[in-house]
Amino acid sequence: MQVNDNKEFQPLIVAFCCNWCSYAGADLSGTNRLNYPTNVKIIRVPCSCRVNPMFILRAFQRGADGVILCGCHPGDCHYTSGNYFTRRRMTLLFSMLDFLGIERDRTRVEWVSAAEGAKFAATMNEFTEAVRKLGPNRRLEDLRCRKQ
Amino acid sequence: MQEAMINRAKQLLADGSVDRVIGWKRGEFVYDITPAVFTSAEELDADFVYDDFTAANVSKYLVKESKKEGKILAFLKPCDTYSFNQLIKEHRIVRENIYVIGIPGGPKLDAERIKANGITGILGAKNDNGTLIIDTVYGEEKMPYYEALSVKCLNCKSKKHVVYDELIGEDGDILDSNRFDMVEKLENMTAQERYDFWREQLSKCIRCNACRNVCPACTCEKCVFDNPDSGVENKAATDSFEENMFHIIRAFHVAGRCTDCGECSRVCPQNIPLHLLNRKFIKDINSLYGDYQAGEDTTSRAPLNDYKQDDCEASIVHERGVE
Amino acid sequence: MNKNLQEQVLRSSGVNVLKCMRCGKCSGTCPSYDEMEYHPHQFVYMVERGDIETLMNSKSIYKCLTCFACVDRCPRNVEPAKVVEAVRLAAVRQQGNNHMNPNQIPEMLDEDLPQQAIVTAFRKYIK
Amino acid sequence: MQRIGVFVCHCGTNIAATVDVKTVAEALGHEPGVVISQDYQYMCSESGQNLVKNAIKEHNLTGVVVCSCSPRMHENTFRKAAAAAGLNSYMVEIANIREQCSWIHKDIATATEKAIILGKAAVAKVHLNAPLTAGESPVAKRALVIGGGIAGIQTALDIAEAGFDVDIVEKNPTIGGKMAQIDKTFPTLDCAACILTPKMVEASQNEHITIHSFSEVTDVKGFVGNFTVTIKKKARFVDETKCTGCGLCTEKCPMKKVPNEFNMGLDNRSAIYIPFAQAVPKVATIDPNYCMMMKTGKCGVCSKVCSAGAIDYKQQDKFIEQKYGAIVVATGFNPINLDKYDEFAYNQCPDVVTSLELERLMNAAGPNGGTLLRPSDKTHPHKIVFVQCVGSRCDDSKGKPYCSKICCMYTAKHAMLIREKYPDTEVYVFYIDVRTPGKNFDEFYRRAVEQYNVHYIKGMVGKVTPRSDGKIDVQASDLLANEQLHIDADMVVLAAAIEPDKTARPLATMLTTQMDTNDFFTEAHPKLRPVESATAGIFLSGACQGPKDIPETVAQASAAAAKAIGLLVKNSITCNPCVAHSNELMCNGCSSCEKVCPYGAITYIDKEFRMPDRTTAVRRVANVNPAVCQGCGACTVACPSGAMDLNGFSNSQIMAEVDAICK
Repeated sequence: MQVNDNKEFQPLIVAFCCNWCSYAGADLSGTNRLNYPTNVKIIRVPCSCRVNPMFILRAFQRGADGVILCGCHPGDCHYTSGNYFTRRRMTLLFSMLDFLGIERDRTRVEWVSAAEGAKFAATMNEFTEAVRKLGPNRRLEDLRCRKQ
Repeated sequence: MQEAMINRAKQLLADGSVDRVIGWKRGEFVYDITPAVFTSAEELDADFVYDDFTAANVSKYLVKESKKEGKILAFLKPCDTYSFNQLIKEHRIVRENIYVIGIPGGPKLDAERIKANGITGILGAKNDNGTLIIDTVYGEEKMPYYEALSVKCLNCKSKKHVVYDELIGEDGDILDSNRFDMVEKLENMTAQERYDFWREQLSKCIRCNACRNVCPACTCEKCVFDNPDSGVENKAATDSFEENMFHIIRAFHVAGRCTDCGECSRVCPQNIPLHLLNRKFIKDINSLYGDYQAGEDTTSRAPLNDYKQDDCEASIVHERGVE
Repeated sequence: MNKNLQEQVLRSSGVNVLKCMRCGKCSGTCPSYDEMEYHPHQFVYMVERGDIETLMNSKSIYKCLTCFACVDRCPRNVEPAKVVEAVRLAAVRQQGNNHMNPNQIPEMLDEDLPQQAIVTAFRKYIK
Repeated sequence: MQRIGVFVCHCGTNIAATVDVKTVAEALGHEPGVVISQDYQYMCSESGQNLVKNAIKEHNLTGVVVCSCSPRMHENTFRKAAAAAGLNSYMVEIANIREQCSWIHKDIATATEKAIILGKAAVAKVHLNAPLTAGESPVAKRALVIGGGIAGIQTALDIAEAGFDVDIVEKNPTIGGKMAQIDKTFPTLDCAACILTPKMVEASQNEHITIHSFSEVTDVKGFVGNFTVTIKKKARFVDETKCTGCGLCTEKCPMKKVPNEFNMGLDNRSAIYIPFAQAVPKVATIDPNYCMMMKTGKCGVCSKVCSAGAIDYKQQDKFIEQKYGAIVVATGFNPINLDKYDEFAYNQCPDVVTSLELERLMNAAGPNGGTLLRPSDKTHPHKIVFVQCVGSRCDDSKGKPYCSKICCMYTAKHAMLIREKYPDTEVYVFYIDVRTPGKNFDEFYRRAVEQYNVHYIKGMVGKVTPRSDGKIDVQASDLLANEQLHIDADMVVLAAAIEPDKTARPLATMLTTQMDTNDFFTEAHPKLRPVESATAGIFLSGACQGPKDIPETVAQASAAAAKAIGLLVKNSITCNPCVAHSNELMCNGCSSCEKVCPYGAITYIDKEFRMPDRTTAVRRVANVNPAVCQGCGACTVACPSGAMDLNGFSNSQIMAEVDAICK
């Protein structure tokens, strides 16, 4: 459970979830009342392959501290192959961000099925903590968007 | 070489095989050489240049030129043929309208690097056994030949023409280029060092768009940076994020399509080593998905439009290299 | 069960014993089968269980010809001969555990001994 | 500017206990464009829906945001409500403040804050929503079945039964497939021909079924409900309409040394041939590779003896084009090539045979008239060794990674039949596992052991060596006895792995359907949609989808037929409006989108554009077929210029959500 301590840094986490597996997995963790921090805000997309690298950069620009992308497990994509493309795209994008010196723990891809409510919650807890440790995103932010 | 090229171009124009010729002509200075289209023997005799300063890749110009009426003759250096093939693969140029003559490539000289040695007023230059003898308005100057070479030629990947209708001179081989050495060096730095390195480099960017405009992979009908609906449109970088974003998106857009021709770094007025971003993608693609050279052929699937069921997970980024 | 030995055998052989589906084709194919106390498929299974010392103490490790028939025919690419070799290596690497002295070899040679067996035998006498 | 209504649901206390719904409604009421913001006990109830409907009418709303449970729960409910009130149903967005907020958070202040942010994101998205209309596309009332084995025949019969026209395309001169070659069927031991041939005849006589034998599919265009297929009718040099199937030509043909494919090359046929007596259509075919007339121009015997005048040496391949609403793939399987398994001596010794060859050797219509004789010297074998899992369950480099599923049962069948007919024959079966999950299957296997005394040995054959005395030395392990065996066998039968027919891969490309690495067609969902391919309108029947025995194949064939009928009964299909579309002005025509589209929904057209200087230019641009597109969005990211966008999840909508969340 999240302790709303003002002193503690509260990262903003944007989670892109595919409609068929991960969004349903997120719903399941809700149905099972498995807590994860309010820091996580989910955006629904039809498939993980709908997520353009530009969306991820946009999130960082606007003040997100971490971005996580969730999709069906490889081989289980509702659209048969979408997540395979996602995997290559995100591997290369994250590698590039790492190459530019952006903290690698700010980005993540996780495969969460519609049955893995517990995994969804655990992943979000873990990821939020990892980003919290990194502190605010400074290396990839737009100063005009910085919150006062 | 220049002579042979002009003669052959004149022949082809005369017998009606081609209607235009794309080559190069001199600008204000001897080293200021830009692509140009010639339509007559007279124009060729007057202006056609091919020398050690002629580095520009004319492939991209063919996107527009090949769609015009009639046939055009293009002289392509080995590195240019890769870009040419890639453009064919993406249906951006009309192959039937182009007659390709493969010509020997570099190494080419970089006037900026000569000037960096304090040598100005350049009138000409030639290599004499590793020493570059430069004729200037102030007399003769010397410098090590190697230090005057264009960065894009230092790690030349191939002397082989992957496409041509005829060749002038001999064809070469694919080279062992060590072109990933610098990428590797950066990979072995800490994240903070890398961040500092790129901040220093990218903060020099003045958003002149030269890299984009010269890039043979950047031929979009409308660039996302010019499109108000794309969400990333911007004309001038107002802060560090936008400097980064422009270059990340540009590199990502050409990932798997970049042939590593090196034009981006060559034309950058701020000398930002932009090719390192592209090479990082190429290196990743090679090591994660198998060797792939964009433009080597016209049929293979681009790595980002392809997948294998047992591809590595994105978490590999977290597991390797230096944090 | 000796974890260290098992680890060593798995590493030096490079074999993933878990790929074995226990079909026994290796033993069906082995020309030295009748000479061996433990047979190729048993090697794989016993290494999987970590029962390495039993194998090291068995003469079987010196009976394998390293003919690689089992490696060639294993449907699952388990490569039993490499496991046998690795166990043999584990034994050979222990001081004073030499199977025999090279001087003994000439008198053992006979017409029927496969060439390959002689060649293979030499690998057993390091130190 | 949109006029947006926000409706915050309490869901009893499910939401209201953790999220201060009044505050949420209040906060969202201040968002730009929001003209009304209300909260209610149960928004999904009749009265809750009426609240939404009335607000739409009263306030002239152009967009609706419902803050409630997951859209997977009630998105449709509210879309219908909006439509009932005259608002386009795609102008509704849901903010999930139950599953993804109230149920997982405990602190009211932060949960409320998050609910407001989720609401704001939904409002931001609705601002960019555009009304979408689901398109309709007509359905051609005809089905195509590719493959005329038992799977294809059953599917065609079932579709025809429902009153729809069906075409069967079979690449061989006759339908029947593998089942026609099989002698007896497990676990009942009834004769395969006795149950198959009536079905073949039924298919040929059904007024709704057209059989294109000796034909291939060469091109497929179009999409669900509207496929245009080109079928090549290969020249058989015999006029199908004239030939009576009397067989006189086959008797008189002087060229009689052609390996007979139907009998697995174990005997010969003539150059003009009818594959077997019950072939459908019963029409002769000339094999141009052997026909003297075709090769040398000298002969013409068949033409002379044919009283129907059916022989036509000049016949050409014919192409026909036909429209179909649904396509069923039933391309079946083949045993694998055993060339690389040297240890079994299949290529050295004629008495080492595959199980399918054994079927022919034992069949009354086979090369030996049903008496089991060794191919080499035509003597009775007295000791027969069966080897299981030849090329199945292998590492990828050694064979097929999967279990071929049917071998355990047919081997038990063979063993039993041999012991029944020739009790003096000893039969050994080397097995790794005996896999008999099926109705009456294990009982069948036990009968082989207990009643027929078949020797089942747990172990594998390592080496098969033909000996000079005509015997075959079989060296194998007996794992349970812990010994190595040598059996001096008279015959060895290999249960070769089965693989999809080689024509399946190019066909999959034409159909833009997915295949796995083994070239089996991939079903749309492994559990819930096992007979549909991921491409709409393409269905899978039989072993092309995975190894199957006859009952399973027939079951799947009927299931595929049911799915196809379900499509054909519709006059038109409603398309999902949340599909991709390309902005032609920005499209580069680079083919990136086409490469990542799993459905083949994208094609390219050359289109003329007016240029600013009043000239025209022709450019190659992408064109999305909305009836085929399923809306995954893979193309939108592959597109370098951003010309490709997705209805309902557009670039600007998703970025607006990002912005709202990060604000």
